[in-house]
Amino acid sequence: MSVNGLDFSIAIGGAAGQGIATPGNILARMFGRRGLHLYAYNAYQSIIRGGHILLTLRVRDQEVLSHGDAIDLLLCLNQDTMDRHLGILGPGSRVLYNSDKVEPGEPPDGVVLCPMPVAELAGDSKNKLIQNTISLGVMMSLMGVDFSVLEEALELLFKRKGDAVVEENVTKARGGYDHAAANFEPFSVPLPEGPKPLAMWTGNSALAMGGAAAGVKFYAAYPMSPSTGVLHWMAQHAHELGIMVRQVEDEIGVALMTIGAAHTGCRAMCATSGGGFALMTEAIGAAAMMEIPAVFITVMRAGPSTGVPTKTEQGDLWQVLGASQGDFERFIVAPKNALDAYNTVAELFNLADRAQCPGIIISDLLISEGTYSVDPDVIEIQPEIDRGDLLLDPSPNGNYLRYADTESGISPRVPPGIEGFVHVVATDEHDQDGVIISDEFTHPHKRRRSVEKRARKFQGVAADCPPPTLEGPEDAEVTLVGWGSTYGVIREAIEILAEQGLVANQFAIKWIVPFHAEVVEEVLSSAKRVLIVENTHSGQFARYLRSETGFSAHGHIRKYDGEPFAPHHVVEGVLDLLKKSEAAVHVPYQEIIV
Amino acid sequence: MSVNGLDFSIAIGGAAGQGIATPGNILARMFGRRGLHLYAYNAYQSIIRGGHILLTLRVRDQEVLSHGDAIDLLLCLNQDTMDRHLGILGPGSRVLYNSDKVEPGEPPDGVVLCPMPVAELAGDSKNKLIQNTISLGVMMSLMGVDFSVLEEALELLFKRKGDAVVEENVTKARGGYDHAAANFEPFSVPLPEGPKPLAMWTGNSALAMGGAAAGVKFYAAYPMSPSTGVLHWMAQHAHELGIMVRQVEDEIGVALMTIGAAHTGCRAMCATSGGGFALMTEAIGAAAMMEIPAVFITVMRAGPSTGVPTKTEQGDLWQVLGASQGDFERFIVAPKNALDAYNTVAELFNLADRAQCPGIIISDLLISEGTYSVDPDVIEIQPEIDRGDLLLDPSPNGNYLRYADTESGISPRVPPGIEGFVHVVATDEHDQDGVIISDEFTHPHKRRRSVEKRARKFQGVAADCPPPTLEGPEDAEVTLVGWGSTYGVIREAIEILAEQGLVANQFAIKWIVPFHAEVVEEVLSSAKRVLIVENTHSGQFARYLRSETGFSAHGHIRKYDGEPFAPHHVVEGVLDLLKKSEAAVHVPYQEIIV
Amino acid sequence: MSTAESTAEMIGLELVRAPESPKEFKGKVAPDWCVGCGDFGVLNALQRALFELGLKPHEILCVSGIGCSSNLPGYLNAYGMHTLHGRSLPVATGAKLGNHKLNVIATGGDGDGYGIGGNHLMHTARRNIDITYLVMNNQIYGLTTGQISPTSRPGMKTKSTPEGNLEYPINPITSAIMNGATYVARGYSADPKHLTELIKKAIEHKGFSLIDVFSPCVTFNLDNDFAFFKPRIRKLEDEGHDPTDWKAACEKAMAWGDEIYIGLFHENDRPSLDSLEMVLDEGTPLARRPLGLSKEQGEKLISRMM
Amino acid sequence: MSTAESTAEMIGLELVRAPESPKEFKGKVAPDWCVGCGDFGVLNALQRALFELGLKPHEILCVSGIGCSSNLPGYLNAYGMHTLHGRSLPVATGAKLGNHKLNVIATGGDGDGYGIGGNHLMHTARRNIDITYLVMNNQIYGLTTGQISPTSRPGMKTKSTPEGNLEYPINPITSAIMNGATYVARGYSADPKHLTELIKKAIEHKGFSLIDVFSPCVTFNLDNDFAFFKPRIRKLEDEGHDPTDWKAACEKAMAWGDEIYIGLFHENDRPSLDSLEMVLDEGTPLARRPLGLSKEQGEKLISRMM
Ligand SMILES: Cc1ncc(C[n+]2csc(CCOP(=O)(O)OP(=O)(O)O)c2C)c(N)n1
Ligand SMILES: Cc1ncc(C[n+]2csc(CCOP(=O)(O)OP(=O)(O)O)c2C)c(N)n1
Ligand code: SF4
Ligand code: SF4
Ligand SMILES: [Mg+2]
Ligand SMILES: [Mg+2]
Repeated sequence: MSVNGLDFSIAIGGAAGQGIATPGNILARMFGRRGLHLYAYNAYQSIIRGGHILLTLRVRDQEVLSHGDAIDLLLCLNQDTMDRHLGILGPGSRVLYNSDKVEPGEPPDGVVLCPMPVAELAGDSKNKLIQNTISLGVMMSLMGVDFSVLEEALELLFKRKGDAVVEENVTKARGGYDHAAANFEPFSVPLPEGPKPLAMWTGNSALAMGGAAAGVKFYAAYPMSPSTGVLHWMAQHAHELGIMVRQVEDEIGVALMTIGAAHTGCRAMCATSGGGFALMTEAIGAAAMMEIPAVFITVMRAGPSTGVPTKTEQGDLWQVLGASQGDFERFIVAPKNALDAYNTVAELFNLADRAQCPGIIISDLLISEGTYSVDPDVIEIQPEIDRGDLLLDPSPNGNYLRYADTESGISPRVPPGIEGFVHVVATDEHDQDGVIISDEFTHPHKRRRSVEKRARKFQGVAADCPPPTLEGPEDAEVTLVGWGSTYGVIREAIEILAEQGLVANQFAIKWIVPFHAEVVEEVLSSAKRVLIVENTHSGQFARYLRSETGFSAHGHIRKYDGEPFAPHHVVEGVLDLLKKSEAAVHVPYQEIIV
Repeated sequence: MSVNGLDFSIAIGGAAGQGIATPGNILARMFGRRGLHLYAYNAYQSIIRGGHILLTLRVRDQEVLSHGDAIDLLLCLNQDTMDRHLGILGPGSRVLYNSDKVEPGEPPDGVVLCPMPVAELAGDSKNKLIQNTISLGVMMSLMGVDFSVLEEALELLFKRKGDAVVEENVTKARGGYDHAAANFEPFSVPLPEGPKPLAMWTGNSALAMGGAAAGVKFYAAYPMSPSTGVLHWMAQHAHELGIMVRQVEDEIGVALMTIGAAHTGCRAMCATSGGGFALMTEAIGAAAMMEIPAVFITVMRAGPSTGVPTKTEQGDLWQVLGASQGDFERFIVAPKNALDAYNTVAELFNLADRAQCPGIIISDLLISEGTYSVDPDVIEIQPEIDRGDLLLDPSPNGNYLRYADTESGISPRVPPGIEGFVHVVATDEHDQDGVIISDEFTHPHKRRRSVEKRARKFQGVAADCPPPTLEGPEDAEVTLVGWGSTYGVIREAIEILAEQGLVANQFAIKWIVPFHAEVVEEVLSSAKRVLIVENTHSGQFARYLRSETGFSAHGHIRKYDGEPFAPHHVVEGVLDLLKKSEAAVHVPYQEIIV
Repeated sequence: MSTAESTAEMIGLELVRAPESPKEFKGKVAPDWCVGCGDFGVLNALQRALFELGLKPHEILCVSGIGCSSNLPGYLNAYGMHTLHGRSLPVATGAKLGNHKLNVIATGGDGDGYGIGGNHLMHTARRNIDITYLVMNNQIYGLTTGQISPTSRPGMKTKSTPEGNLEYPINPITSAIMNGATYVARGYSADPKHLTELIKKAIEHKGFSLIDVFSPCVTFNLDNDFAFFKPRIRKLEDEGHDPTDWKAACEKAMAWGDEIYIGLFHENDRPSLDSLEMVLDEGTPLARRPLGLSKEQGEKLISRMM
Repeated sequence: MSTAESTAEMIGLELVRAPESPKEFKGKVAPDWCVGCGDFGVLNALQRALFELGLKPHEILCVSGIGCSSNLPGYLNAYGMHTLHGRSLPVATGAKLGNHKLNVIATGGDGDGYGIGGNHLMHTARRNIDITYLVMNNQIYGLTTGQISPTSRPGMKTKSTPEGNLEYPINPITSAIMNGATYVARGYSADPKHLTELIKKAIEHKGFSLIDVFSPCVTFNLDNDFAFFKPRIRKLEDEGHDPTDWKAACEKAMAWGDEIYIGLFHENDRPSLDSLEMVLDEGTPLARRPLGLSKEQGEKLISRMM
């Protein structure tokens, strides 16, 4: 626990099937109840049993911006975890392990080994996962947390399974607690308490709940990591909240059902990941041509193709930019964390409804599967809802034109089911009345008018998207540019650089389309040294930034090994690039073999 | 017929179902046999009967670079054609029409009306399309071509239908010929003859034949305009050339069958258009990840979505660039005309085989459905074939690694069926032996190595792609930049500008990936005024050019009304933009209401 | 069958009158199909069926894919969506679930529905959503000027199979029965009265109904034209077929020689998905419900996060 | 069944010997399936079948999609392709046509084959390509941690259907029969001997063969585990079932109560697509033929353009 307030990381390592999630959840809720901020990152594999998982929970008394650089307390559920991680621990850290089964290696200086005689502490328990419960007891003791806190949590968790199970767990946890008190030196500062309890959510549940708050009534999906959490949340809450949730035969069907529901006037949404998004692209162009608003979420994982399904990357930017043939209108936005994701959904629905076009949210594994603490009071349960020119109660009008060529380009929209406004929408190019001009009426001037009408309506609405802002000191030596999920780790790297005497600021891009090219160009061209931080090999974002502005960055920090940036990766990248010529690329080395 | 050698355009207008193709074909072959160069553009609608079609055949005594600016001889098969086009004809042009049915309007100065009393000339013929035959006779007479030429062509065309049909057609054609000789003034210069007969092909047949010459043994497709011509050519020649041709249930299946066949060692190819390509994108990423070479052709039409299926546009560039999730290796190339398309196929297969990755050809309706004359002697029937490190006869080797991390990044490839080299390819990230690392073996350093290996192999091979070159005077006032099908019209516009005293040159981009950023930047940054000519609304190419080089053009000439650029559109655009501020966009007005 | 929620009613206006003739179901433009195309008969039968059911144009949503046949919504005076090739069914499903008071009719061709769209058909059938699907089966790809479709006869010569089709055609009737469609019929474009009745019953049927209609392409399929069908067509009704007997239904559907059957092959009353979905129990279409969360709902959600 | 062209033969090397035990068909890595997963039984049966047929690893190409079951090619000592979710069949088709001497086996799960890949199955069946398709049907999406699949039972509670599945499951056996598959069988992972025989016959069958295998997911589908199947499984062979009788086959395939049948439901000898394709008549696989055009071919093509 650092001197500058609390900064404490617990890591739990083991194989899939060893039940890491349960102690992880208990700890996270415990921290939240205590009013401590948390971010948890789970490094895992695409496998149901076996492999290696490392769950890192980082707790602070202020917002946690990344999973951090260090581990203070490592729980090794198997030998593999010990072998992989012992060597990179720092002084003062504690390593817990089952001394009956796991051989510790030679610990680095100052690393404290805490062997647990699990067989003895487990006694006659037949529960294969009792090691986790015992370890929780040990951890509570080391952190100086009163046992009653754990007792309460275990009661809550196991009460469905009956008193005997509760009792067994509480007893064994206490055994661990007492064993630790008797044998291990606790951390010097006990775990503090924050001012008020915090809630916990993942990026995916924030996206789903953001949809519910924005008024989504139809949600469709085909399961695909790392987006499946949105489906699970929606399915879990469907009946309670009156949301129709459908698992469809494939992502093509998902996208088109979403569009069908949206056309009737529902707010409709769906989520997927890269391969599924590839299958949705044709539909997105269709929605744009028919002028139907709907929200499509894609959650990036490491590619190409099936790639590394449980690892993070920002490599789908150009896929989203290039989704579907032809020029068409759509919003593209990349939130930076769970709370931002929550807020973005309603914001995007409002824009999409107003401009009558699709909206795409790009998230990534890091945001979507990360667990974040959140102050419950900042969650806007009833965000503003603006449906634009959607007319559900139009006055009778014999001359309704679905695609009226208005000055703004926005044609008031009447959904099917309303008397007197019958119309046909089409993916073929069409005239104001919806009649297709690709057939006998092909007419270059009508075609040109239609293209310009759609472009105009979008520009008008897009002007209301907030431009990016420079965060931090204006006259910084270095300006770090990122997009989406790198926001937090960059902010933290800037704090560390500041401690080292280097002044840096951040220019984080959230809106991909519209891009605010003028603002971006102005800010960046007056920055001293611009470095782009992104989780890709080819620099997709750097190239997109240049396509919109002509601006070439002075250096690049890139990572594409599946693991996210830790703050020190960015810090080292900045320091390295300051020594290098323009346009150099720094690729940090991933120390932890997850 | 222009003074600077021959430049003569015939247009035939009517409704779908009026049989415009037949006289078009007869004329084209007649011109070819005569050794005259031709380019024909057919403006039509997505409809089987009705609508308006205008087929323009332009003939010159040198390469025809575009469909041109003027019509010398207009054949109106219906009133509609007369109404739409009479007003834009220039002095000296002739207008043919059935005076029984079509009312001529007031012709502009110098336009010569040539009424044909079709009922009288048809006599007792019951053939509904006899008007076309009669018109052919009239046209031959006007052009000063001996009747025997037409007679021979009609015999060839109708001989399958029996002597009576041949005789009827020849008789009625002669009626037209004699009627014209008696009533109309022929063009002042009779149609000349060129040095040697020329062949005729469309862009689609050039692509298909290019595939056959490159060694394609497997071709799959799902019909989609304007790419279907490739399928039709392949199906027609399948048995003769020993090519397996399959029509598949959808484009997803098309792409994956192509990949399956390619993996066994076949050269395999497929073609589609925008919406079908959207469905293929996931497979293209898969081919790249498995390192399987195959060629995917996409033929652009006006979008977005179903759009205007029979109209041209260059709006799918970003879709191709963004095809599939993640960073991966693939070639992207845009040929500039039919002959270039033919040559590109083998060139691309060689590169794809060497780099073991997919290759994508972007064509458009203009190239693919355009009819071009070609000197038969320049068609390289046996282009060079380089299969790279494909080992069909490997020597026994117990330690074969499909994805060996070699210095070049190229891993020698053994297809299934060969003893002793058994391996499994995967779309999941994998190690050198093909074992997937997304499962229990996830390992950031292996992952990084795999990404870098694939990137390295591509860079090595890509270095052999020819960079673009500047065509025309180096110190030009204006440099026109285009890609793909605009090549010809830009060249012609430059000739016209030269006549008007303005020196311009062209920098035409054929290779989209690799892009040759350094060469492009060098050439363009030393150009005086760079204008980009493209068939899109949003300037997709201009933005891509900037993403790769940072270079912002000084002005843009864009068209997105479905009709292609004519030379005067580009000329006017240049003259207009010379008067305007930087980055202005000129959108030419489409005069002909097709 | 159901009635769309009436805004007019809500705002106290006089109700839009029901059409007085099938002609009122004519769309904004006249069909541009080839003269003699089978699709005219299907359009007419559909217009008549809608009229005879007393439906009003705004109560109907007609969703199609891409193809000659898929141009139909543009020729019908009803709400319409002319979507993507092969994708009418998921769009129609989404629309039906979004506003389950609409009468949703999907239309398209054999390539659209059985080729590229085949998977949606299989899954829509098993889901048994209450929509009616009319397939204008001409055994060819018409709009793309004549290539084989999944129902083209073996040996058929087309532009993509100049030496003859080598593929065995699918049988949409037996497939749909096996995949759980609850109303499976076959119509014939040249018998519009019979077809009208099939369409009426299909719209009234609560569940997924497929009507495969022989709708000859007179331009590109000269093997299966009206002359081919005329002497062969037999009606199941005339044979006393029992639509609950799936074996007999499959057997009759497989007949493809001197006798080819039209009529209702199979029907059953398995509940439709929309009737099973508790979210719709409330009655108001989803598309007309208030948006967002109540304060109580929000608080409950947040309390679970703590 | 066919033998891959032998490079060794061509280059005069001694032939690679045939494996001496099914163990030689073990792949580079051990399966990472959950302990008790049904897929182990399928892998074992496949390895035994390949061994008993006397095949050599290089004569086999095993193509899968994505899913727990689709990891199979990685565990088999044979050429393999681990492709995209739902896409094993088109890849397998292309590979078979590219080199028709290969024994092509496609493997995957129920989600992969009947969900997202359903359309390919229908069309591959009717094309009757000579490949063998093994579906490890666990009635759940395993790899994505437990959502309904198209074969999940109605009412089943999963992560995507916490209130119970509302969709009617498809029956892969009856669908495949109706779509023209020429060998349609069902196996059970816990009866590897029976399954081995089915696989052997399927590989020997010239045409498309589907074997749907009950292969329980012991982690996410506790409704249809070994305990569910054990008392219910009956063998068609014990009932004297006639695989040429499609009606009996469908009836038996529909049984889903105290008795559930495994075995060969249907077989017929319609010629396979690869045997009908004149382009393959020459014999040499396409992938091994000389590339490009002869001078004569080229001249003929050009002469037609003039
Ligand atoms: C993704 C995609 N692939 C291909 C096409 C081209 N296409 C348009 S209609 C059609 C087939 C038409 O056949 P069918 O559905 O039977 O309708 P018909 O014209 O015969 O009525 C095809 C292949 C397309 N529009 N979209
Ligand atoms: C296009 C696409 N969509 C979704 C996924 C995610 N995904 C991987 S496996 C799978 C389903 C697995 O179920 P099944 O095919 O039955 O195989 P099992 O794991 O049960 O053996 C899904 C949905 C994917 N990889 N690609
Ligand atoms: S091409 Fe065939 S299906 Fe299309 S409109 Fe003409 S007759 Fe009808
Ligand atoms: S999750 Fe199910 S299907 Fe996957 S390996 Fe485990 S038991 Fe098998
Ligand atoms: Mg059809
Ligand atoms: Mg499964």
